[in-house]
Amino acid sequence: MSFDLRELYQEIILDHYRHPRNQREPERATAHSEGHNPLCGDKITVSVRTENGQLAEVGYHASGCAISVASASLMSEAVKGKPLGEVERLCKEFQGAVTSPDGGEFPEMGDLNALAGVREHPVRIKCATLPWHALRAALSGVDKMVTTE
Amino acid sequence: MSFDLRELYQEIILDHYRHPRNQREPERATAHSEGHNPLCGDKITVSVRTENGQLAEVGYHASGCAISVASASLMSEAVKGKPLGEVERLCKEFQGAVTSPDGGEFPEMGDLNALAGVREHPVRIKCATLPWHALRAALSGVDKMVTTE
Amino acid sequence: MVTATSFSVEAIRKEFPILATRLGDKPLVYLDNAATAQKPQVTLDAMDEFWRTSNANIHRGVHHLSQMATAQFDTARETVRRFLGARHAHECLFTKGCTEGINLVAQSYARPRLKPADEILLSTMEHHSNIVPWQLVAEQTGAIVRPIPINDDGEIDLAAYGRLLNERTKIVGLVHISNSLGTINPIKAMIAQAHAAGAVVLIDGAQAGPHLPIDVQDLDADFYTLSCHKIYAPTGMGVLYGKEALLEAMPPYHGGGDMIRTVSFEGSTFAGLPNKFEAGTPNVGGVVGLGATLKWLMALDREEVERHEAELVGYAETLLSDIPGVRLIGKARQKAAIVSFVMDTAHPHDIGTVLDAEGIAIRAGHHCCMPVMERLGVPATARASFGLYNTREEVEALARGVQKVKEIFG
Amino acid sequence: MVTATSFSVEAIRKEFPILATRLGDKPLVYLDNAATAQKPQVTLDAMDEFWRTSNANIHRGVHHLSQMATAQFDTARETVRRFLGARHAHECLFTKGCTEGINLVAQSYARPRLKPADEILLSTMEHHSNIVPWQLVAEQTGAIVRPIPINDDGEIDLAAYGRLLNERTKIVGLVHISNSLGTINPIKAMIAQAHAAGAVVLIDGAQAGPHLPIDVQDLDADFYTLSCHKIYAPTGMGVLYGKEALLEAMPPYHGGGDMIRTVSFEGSTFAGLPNKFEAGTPNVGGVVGLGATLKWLMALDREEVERHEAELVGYAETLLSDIPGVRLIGKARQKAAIVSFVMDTAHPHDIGTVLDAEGIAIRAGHHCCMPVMERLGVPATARASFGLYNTREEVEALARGVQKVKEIFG
Ligand SMILES: Cc1ncc(COP(=O)(O)O)c(C=O)c1O
Ligand SMILES: Cc1ncc(COP(=O)(O)O)c(C=O)c1O
Repeated sequence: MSFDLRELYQEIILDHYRHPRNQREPERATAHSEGHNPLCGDKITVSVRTENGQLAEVGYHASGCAISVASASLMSEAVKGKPLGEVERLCKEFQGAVTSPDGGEFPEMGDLNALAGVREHPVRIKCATLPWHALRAALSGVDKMVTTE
Repeated sequence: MSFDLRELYQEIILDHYRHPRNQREPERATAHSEGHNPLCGDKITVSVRTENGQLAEVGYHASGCAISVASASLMSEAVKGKPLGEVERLCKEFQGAVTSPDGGEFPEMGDLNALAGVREHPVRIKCATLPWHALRAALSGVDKMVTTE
Repeated sequence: MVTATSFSVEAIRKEFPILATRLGDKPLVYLDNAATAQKPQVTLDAMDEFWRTSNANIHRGVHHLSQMATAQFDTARETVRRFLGARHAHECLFTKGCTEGINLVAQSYARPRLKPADEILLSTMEHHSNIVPWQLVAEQTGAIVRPIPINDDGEIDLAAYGRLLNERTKIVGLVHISNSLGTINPIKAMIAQAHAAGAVVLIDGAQAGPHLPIDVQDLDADFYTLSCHKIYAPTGMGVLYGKEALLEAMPPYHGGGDMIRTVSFEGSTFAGLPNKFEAGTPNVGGVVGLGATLKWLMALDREEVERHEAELVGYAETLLSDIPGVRLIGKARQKAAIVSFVMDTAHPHDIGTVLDAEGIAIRAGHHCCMPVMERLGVPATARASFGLYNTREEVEALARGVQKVKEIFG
Repeated sequence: MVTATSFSVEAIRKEFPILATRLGDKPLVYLDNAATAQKPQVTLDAMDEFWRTSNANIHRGVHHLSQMATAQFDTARETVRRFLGARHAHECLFTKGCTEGINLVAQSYARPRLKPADEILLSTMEHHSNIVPWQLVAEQTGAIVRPIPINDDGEIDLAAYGRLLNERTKIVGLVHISNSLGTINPIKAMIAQAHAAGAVVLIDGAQAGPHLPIDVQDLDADFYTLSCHKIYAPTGMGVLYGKEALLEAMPPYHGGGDMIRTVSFEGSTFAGLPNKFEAGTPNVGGVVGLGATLKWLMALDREEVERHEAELVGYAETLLSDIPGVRLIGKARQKAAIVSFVMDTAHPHDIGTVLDAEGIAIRAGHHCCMPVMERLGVPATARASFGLYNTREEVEALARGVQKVKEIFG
């Protein structure tokens, strides 16, 4: 039980939690999606504007724990302005990395590596993946309401 | 567990089981009642003719185990022709006697004493009391269907 | 007579503490397995361990115990999935018993769909648990319950079944193994016929669970229910398997915690499978015990278990039918684990009492199957039902006990 | 500070094996009792003993084990009767949980009776288990669910309640003790008011069971539900108390074995109480454990237990409100065993994780009470809930843990 909480709550996480980047509704958003973690009450709305196969803008409104808010904020920085194919690849890579059983190497993903600590906290993994679920849902335009039951 | 089954299945019980007395529908019956033990499927119909405050005639049709059939048969002999008040008293006395916890003295009740052995077999007590329930129901004229759930 | 089998009943018996019981000077001979089975040590240990080390409420907890409890609970559901051969674990719902599973289907699947004059077919050998829920829903909807007849041997009349199926048939309810007669019904073929007629089939697998390997996908069953306490697991649990598409199309059954997505006084939205059907705190400790039990059972050579049980049935039928005045009830060609009988001179209830005095536990009565008793013209039967731990010596004790009944009743 | 009480929490703790758990180098501090309580040795022993010596199906067996099992089962029901102060044991029905009990009343009592525009009043602080079943039945019948407002302290607005009651009010559902706030509601007076308006009242006693002596006759409750796993008993059981006359007038809930008198394909007749509502094999082993648990609990000096728990709550409130940035949620004058709070800088979920690292188990979330969260303007709370085995030292550990949260989150 004795684990280092600093591993989970790294400064970069706390910083993004306190000062979430891109927390706004983008202008002329082309799609929205709502994500919900009924187990802890986390809620996030992700809005996107796609242009010429690029994720021109991404914004969100997140109400939740440090992990989910920081994950949303870090995500927005990581995907903004990227080609949609790359965004999709990134989403998959990140979701795969945090849900893989602890022990394996976490891929090099820049600031997102700050979220590697959640792998040691199985119940918190859903907090970290919720914004990414919502982003993919917004981009796929199919399922406008996702949950992490 | 080792108890004497001969105590339960006395000759008199087996005799009444094989040759039930008064197993018929009395002429000009004034009331009927059906008794049912859903746990083992025992069924009995009791019919009576009352005249001038007397139980002039009692008959039944019993389908069930040795204990319930013998009890019906012994009952019919014990109550036939008796004043209704005495029948009621007898019913109460018998039902009280067989349901009282084992160990107490069984009252002197003639042939009915052959049924004293059921007190050592709690699940069989309902078999012994079923016909008596049905008789009282027929006499009270209220509840035409009784069970021993 | 020694049988050459690597399945060791002596070793198995040691795993069940209650089997060492002595009743007075007699060893307990437990032949009431169709009513409920005894529990192996591995099950008792798993539960005890759970209460002592991991007990917590599941799913909503961030703390260590809750995570342990949740992991064990989810693992047990995966074990159930394997036991049934289901495609998804979330198709396997925990209920409080086989009976609740059938009622859930009747109320949540059938009630909103059935229209007046729609038909529900049930075999005459169904347990009350697979009759009364349908009578209740028939009354609520105007649908009609029709019995599928059986023959004198206690087998479903397949020709009559074929004739009864028609475009108004919406539901067919069939017992996999009859608890009163031991008949194994040809459910795979019957399911295919029902599907061809456009009906949905619920299989009552209460008695199949302990005796046969089950593969719901191979059977193509729409719904399949288990009674866990009959599969050597604790009381208070059943499993309802349902095909994903059917379960998803059904409204929730109970409202409450864990089955919701959002709740407000303006309206609520519901969770996905399996949660939608599992409102409230589940039987976490029991489910952990169930998981341990099924793992243990699946690790045995189930073909040898089947063979062993079939041998017990055959031996019991031989010994009992050799006794004059004994008549076997239920002579299906396909039978499992159950021997029902009556005697000329003694009522089943009395047979039960005499055997009890010998330390032998059987059941006497209608076995919650009044229609089949009515059909076969008996008010009740005496029923010996076997588990994997029963022995040939116990079958012989049963036969000696029946001789004792004859001594008393002639 | 030493309190002069003969109730020895140290002795009590020894009766709960799990409380000796260490999580790494920290002792387990279990403060999630409102979710589920831990089980005393006496309960584990009673169940283990049952499985090893008496396991059998009940009610229909002539044999020795079945008689032992039946006797123990019936004795447990009588113990439940005493625990609730009910007039008759058959007014106390075993369900699979508190949630099922409420659904049973909604479906079997309310559904056949409710007409369009009839009203169901529920307090805003109800658990989802006492909201969603009524929403489902409202949808089925056209009845309307109306919330009874609460004030900022988390107390029911009694004036508003009086105004809401009217001749269309058919059912009032009230939680005895709120699981999210700890509020003890003045249910006796509220029941009397509801009766005066002609309504029937269901009390959700899930949280009251472990903390208050209950007397359903004194309260004059029409229905009262318990969640057994919260009263130190095993999972998989609830109790539904109902007044005899109400239960008798209700149609059966589940169809199946044991709840019938006769079954035929022409129609079936039903058994009396309690069997009519207990179709199928009950959780015999669990009920035996429940009986042992309630006996044990009733043998304690319950006033001292109440005093001990009240002291823990008071101490926790004092220590927590001394920490800057901590805000208590729920400040009712009458409170029991539960302390909910939020922090300026940390989300409840993060509070839970940090405390977990200290070995302290609390719950974070909406506690299945979304409407009360909405009403009080918080998305979630951190909740510490006490059992009779908790200590002042554990409250101090909680406060130190919250300090740790502040160290991380500022
Ligand atoms: C107030 C209240 N009502 C109902 C319930 C539901 O109880 P169960 O989950 O045992 O059915 C709970 C427990 O979560 C509760 O706290
Ligand atoms: C064939 C069959 N169906 C259903 C049931 C009901 O199972 P339970 O009582 O566990 O709900 C039984 C057990 O009695 C059974 O034998």
